[in-house]
Amino acid sequence: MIELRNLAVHYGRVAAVHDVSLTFEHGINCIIGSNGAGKSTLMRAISGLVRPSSGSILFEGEPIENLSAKAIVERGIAHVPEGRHVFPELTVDENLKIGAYLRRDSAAVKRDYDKICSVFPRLAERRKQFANTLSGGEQQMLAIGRAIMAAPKLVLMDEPSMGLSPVMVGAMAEVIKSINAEGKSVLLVEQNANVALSLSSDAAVLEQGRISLRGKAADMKDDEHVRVAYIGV
Amino acid sequence: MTNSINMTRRQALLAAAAGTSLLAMPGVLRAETKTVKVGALVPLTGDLSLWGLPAKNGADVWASRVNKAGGIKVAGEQYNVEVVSFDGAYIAEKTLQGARAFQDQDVKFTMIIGGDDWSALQDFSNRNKMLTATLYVSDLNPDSTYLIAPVEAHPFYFGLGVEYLRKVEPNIKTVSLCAQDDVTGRSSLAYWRAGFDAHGFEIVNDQYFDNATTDFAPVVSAMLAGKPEAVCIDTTYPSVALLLVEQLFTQGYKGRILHAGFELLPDMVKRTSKEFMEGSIAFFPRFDDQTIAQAATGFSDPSGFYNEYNAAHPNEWNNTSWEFPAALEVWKQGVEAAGSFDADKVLESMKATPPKHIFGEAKWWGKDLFGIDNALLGNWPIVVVKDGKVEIAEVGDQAAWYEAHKDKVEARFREEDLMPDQRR
Amino acid sequence: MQFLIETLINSAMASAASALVVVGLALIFGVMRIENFAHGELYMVGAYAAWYFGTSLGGGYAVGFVAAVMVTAMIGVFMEVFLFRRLKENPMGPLIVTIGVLLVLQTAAAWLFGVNSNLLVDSPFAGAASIAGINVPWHRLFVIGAAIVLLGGLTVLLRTTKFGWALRAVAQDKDAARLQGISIGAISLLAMALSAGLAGAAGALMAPIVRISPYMGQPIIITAFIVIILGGIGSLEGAILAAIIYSTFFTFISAYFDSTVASIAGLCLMLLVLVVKPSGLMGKAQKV
Amino acid sequence: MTSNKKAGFGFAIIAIAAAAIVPLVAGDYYVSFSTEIAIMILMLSSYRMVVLTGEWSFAHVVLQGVGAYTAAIMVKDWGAPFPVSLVAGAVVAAAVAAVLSFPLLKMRGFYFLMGTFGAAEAIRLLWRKFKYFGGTRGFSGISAPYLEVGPITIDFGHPASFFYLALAIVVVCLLVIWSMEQSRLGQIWRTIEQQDVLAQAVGIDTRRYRRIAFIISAAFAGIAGVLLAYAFGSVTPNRFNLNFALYLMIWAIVGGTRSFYGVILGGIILMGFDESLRFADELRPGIYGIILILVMLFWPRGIERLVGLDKLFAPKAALPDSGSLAASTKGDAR
Amino acid sequence: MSVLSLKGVTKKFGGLTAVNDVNLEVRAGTIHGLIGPNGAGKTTLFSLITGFYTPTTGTVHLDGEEVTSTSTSHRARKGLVRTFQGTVLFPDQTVAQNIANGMLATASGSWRDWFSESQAYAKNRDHEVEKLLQFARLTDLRNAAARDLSHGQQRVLGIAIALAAKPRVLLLDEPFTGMTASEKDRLVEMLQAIRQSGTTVVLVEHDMRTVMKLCDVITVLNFGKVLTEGTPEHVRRHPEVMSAYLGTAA
Repeated sequence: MIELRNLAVHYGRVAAVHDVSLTFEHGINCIIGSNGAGKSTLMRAISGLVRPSSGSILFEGEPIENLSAKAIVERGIAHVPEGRHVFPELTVDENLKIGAYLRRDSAAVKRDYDKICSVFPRLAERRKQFANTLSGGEQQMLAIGRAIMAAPKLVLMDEPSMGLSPVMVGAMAEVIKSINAEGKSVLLVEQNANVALSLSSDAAVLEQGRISLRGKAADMKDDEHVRVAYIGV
Repeated sequence: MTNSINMTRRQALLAAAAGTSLLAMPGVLRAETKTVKVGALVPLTGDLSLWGLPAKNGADVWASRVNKAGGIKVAGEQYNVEVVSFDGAYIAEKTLQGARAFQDQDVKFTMIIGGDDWSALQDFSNRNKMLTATLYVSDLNPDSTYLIAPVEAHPFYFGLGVEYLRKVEPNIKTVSLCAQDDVTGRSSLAYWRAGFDAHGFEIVNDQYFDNATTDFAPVVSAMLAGKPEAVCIDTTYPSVALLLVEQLFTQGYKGRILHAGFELLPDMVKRTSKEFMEGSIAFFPRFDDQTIAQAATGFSDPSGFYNEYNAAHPNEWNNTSWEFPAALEVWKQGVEAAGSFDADKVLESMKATPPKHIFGEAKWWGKDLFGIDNALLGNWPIVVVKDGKVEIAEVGDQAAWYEAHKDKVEARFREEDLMPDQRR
Repeated sequence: MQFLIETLINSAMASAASALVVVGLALIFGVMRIENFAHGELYMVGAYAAWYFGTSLGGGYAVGFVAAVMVTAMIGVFMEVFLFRRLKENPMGPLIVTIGVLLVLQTAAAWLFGVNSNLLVDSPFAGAASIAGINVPWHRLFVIGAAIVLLGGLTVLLRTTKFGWALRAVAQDKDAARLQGISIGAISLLAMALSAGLAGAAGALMAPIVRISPYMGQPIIITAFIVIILGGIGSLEGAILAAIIYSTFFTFISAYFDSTVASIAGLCLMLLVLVVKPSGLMGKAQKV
Repeated sequence: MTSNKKAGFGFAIIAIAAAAIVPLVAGDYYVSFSTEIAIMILMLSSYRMVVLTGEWSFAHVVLQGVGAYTAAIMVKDWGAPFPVSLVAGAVVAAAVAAVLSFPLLKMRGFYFLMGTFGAAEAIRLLWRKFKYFGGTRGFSGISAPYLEVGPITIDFGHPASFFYLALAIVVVCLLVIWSMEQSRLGQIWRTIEQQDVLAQAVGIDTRRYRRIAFIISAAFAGIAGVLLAYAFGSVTPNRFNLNFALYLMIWAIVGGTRSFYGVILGGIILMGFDESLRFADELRPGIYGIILILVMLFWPRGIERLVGLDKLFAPKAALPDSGSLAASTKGDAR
Repeated sequence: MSVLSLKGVTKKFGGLTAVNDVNLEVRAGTIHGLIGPNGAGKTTLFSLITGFYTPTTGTVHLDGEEVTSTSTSHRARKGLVRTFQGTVLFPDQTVAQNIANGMLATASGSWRDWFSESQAYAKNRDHEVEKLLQFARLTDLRNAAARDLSHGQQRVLGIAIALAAKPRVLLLDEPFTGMTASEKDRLVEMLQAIRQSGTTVVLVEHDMRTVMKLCDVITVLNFGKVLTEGTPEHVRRHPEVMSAYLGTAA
């Protein structure tokens, strides 16, 4: 589904990601790693917000590393950025509808909109409120809902559990599963390893911009090495 | 002759190319033979180019007419007149630099709009004997030795206007006034007030508005709040006067309007009505008026001048268009009589025999109010709107009016700190 | 009493006109973070275009109005495509360039139409409404109405259309907007056209009641920046609110005192608001 | 002293010498223009002090006006000699700046810019309003100083004499400004401009040092104002309006504020351009506007980069780009 | 003896409570770790300590003196100096100048320094800069522009700048982020040396391994509250810490 080949990204002269090669198939997959490991940069490179300094990104077999962010959205990749980045002074309704910015099939958009409202009843209740009046968890739901509105084939999720209470994290996990159940793939980037690994089929560990470990999520979850390498306890 | 450009262009290009200026030696620049230069030191850019450009253009047209007729004759020699110009932008240092540029070019007679311009020039003018003409008589002061006000003694004709108003409207009592908040506005409003004092009017509203004002409805509302029977809109810019008149009309005012010029009278009539404008009073005759030649006896062929100006600069005529030429007429008389271009000699000769003013005989005056007799005060016409056009109603004697009411003028001038001893 | 009502109506019209100008300025600041000093000149061009196409070529006021919007929108597009887009390197660049554009437009207007301007645009609504002894020119009421319609239209545009959402989204969070597939360049272009067009519309609306001159934009832009600061930069609602507050304040003080006092008081009002709330009435708080 | 610094001093001396021969080879017109340039250079260099703390101000020109008005009042009401006016102009301008700094320095970025405009314009309108300041007409007839020491008499009313006087004062001021920039104070300003959160974190009271910059620069602007008043004999309120503040900003940006000489170069080149465009008469502002646009399109970081000497006067390291206005307003609007 | 103490500190942003009734005592001469999952309020707490924010309620004391609403720069001059996440440096200046900038405010001087640098100040400064360059192992890079350093070097330079201000309490905001293993080891040594010299260190950090190795005391935050506090051993064994940090399995 998505393949990274020798990908490197630099900010100025500082490399944030070095020579990363990865392949993920359909389904839920994850990249875990501590803060500053380069996870977000990797996501930004995939969705076209930053241009890789070298290497290539293939989505469904086609190179997308030189496409604009708009073209990448058109190909079917939606990105839920770290820290949600909902539009604070757009209403919930507008935030959701702008997710479908490039779509022209209004009937299908309407269907997706109703669907999201049923999945996230809290959002439906607050449809007319500005997004900045929502709680952190609600904003996260909104950001995910907005991404779904683009009718993507692949959803990139950057730290969806950040700042959420355990209950909300659980709810989030359910949402991710349901997204996958509709045939969309999800690439999770998480610091919260337990959640990510329990949801995913494949996983990779990113450390200092490099892949340090790669394998089945189920194996990694119980791997003492992951625990020590990543969490330090 | 539109040679205003050449000198400065040459200077500028050379200066830009060389970086230093070897060319400031006047000899290089001095015109070949028998050309005398006069200068228009006026704002050519910015808001006030509104006055400066027509003035400069007027001087150009005058020069070309005079040169066609053989130029001017000084001490037995014929001279062509060349007009040079400099954009003083109404800024002190630029204006002063313009004066220096004129000096480098050996300009014999400088014309300015006056007001803010002059203050920067006075010291320079005295040091270098720069004979200068202003349109603002209020620029005169005891030390302005080389400054003359040879044409318009603004605001001295306003007294005549009020006198005329009293004559034709013996029963009205109240009047409202407004003017823009600058030297022109303040000095002329002071004179208007003196006039209304002298002829028994009560001023019910009296205000200054900022130069940047674009909407005059509040100004007019305030003026009409006192239910005036006459309204005076002073020496406001032509387009401002138009907007004021329009507002007066829409806000239901009925009565006479007094203004210095009514430059845009046709448009005023279009925006209001002939009836509304009927009887309004101003002080600048039309140059296409058949009677102009009788009134403007000190100006050769005013209609011909007007036509030539309009051919060269269509739609750019305003009152400054003939005022610089009128100043040049006075200067021409002066240099021809003196037989010299030397400032001292010209002044001396002019003082000894006052030249003819555009509206006829005149005398040097100004000592009382400005401490120096450098204003050429003569008759001035009062014009009245009749059937959508101005016509000269009568010609009055500005000096006589002043003499009769000088205490009131002084009181009102003092109120605005305009007396010579009050200058900062 | 009558004077008070007249002044209120005058305030309403001044508010309407300045709101139209200021909204465009706030819009472009929000989307592109550019302080467009040439915005007042776009207003001026609007007035000239209304005269040229409406009066000089005889198209009538409606034609002049449409032409004013189109001409200014085209200048806006030109500024975005040929100037702002090429000036990413120095953040002060766009500001200097807008001053350059300001000078060019002023000079062009003076050169093409002369400085001794006596250009008259006739309002299609001549005369005045007379109610209870108060005369209110129809055109002034038209300006108020047109401003309400235009600002209402703008609000509808911004609230209910995809373009409006996208525009606000770009103003609020550029990266997140890109992630929705919004092209920042296209939105900037349209925003610039819209902003300039609004200024042009304001110019055309005011053309019959102000004096048209190459320099008529200067007092406007100063007022506009004061209003923007009062409202909090980037906030459209703040801009409209501040336009109403400031214009009413200014009109009343000029009516009851004089306009120089009004200018001073207006500036002091701005300073006062900045001291009490350094980010303007509706701007977001910021850390110094 | 590094070789760069030596070269810098060399250039400075050559420049001063070149300026000093202007009256010997040129007419009064050019001498007077040179005086204007010298005064403007002082304005620009002092303006750059504020810019060094990361802010752009519209008040600088009006603070110059404060100096000019002070000089006018000193001369007219007190008959003060030139040196007294000079000091008074600097002190009063600094005092006004100190008062203004309390409300103004709470603001940053575009708010600061407009705050300075508001305060400055209010002061200017007060000059117009009050008769004590000469109203709309201002002051005129401020006579140039006259020096009489024994047999030597110098009349500074001659453009050349006054030019030398102004040049000397400006050169001394520039030396002071330059050494301030090199000093610990200058280094503090630079840290504020580059990274003001880090500056605060290591104990620099950024508001205090921005205030110091604002006040000191105002003192120099006051001196420039006094020179202006004497040089042209008159002071009018319109001379200190927004247009001049804008031009000051334009010259600084087009020249480049990274280096000491950048703003000076910008001022000289653009003023020279403006003057040499006189042949274009009323088209002059438009051509000037086109030049501004072209300069920004092709040398967006200022003329100093074009000349390529930008490290010469820059103390120890190059400064980042001027541009904190737009950068800081980004934060503001959020 | 607490050199830094927070009493009942709460910070609300609108409706959101980012930090909720936190009490914290930092003993002099220790390295005190502040950990917690993302979004736990660490950065907000850090900003409250350094004066970038003022608490909604509660007080902050430095050496017994209340500094709750004083400015960052005031606290820095009192000896509380922070570093930043990411690379907040003077990017265009050289490494040596960056360090010298750190002492601009705190080194003694007089108004004469406004016009020229005194010899004494310059000499003392150069000496101090030299010492810090050596300490941070940046001597060879002294003339490089800060922007050209590697990420790890930039982090170390940030600490050197803070040290130049002669702190008594040094607050480090995620100093190990993005460092290689060897860089981390070197920084651990540096911090230990700093503690040796008597400077108290407070650090917010994600890297649990390093925190466990380095800190004397660790405070764990979750949802804006103190979850627990104690030695690394205590924290490591605390069950709630594990679940908070690793997240609950879905």
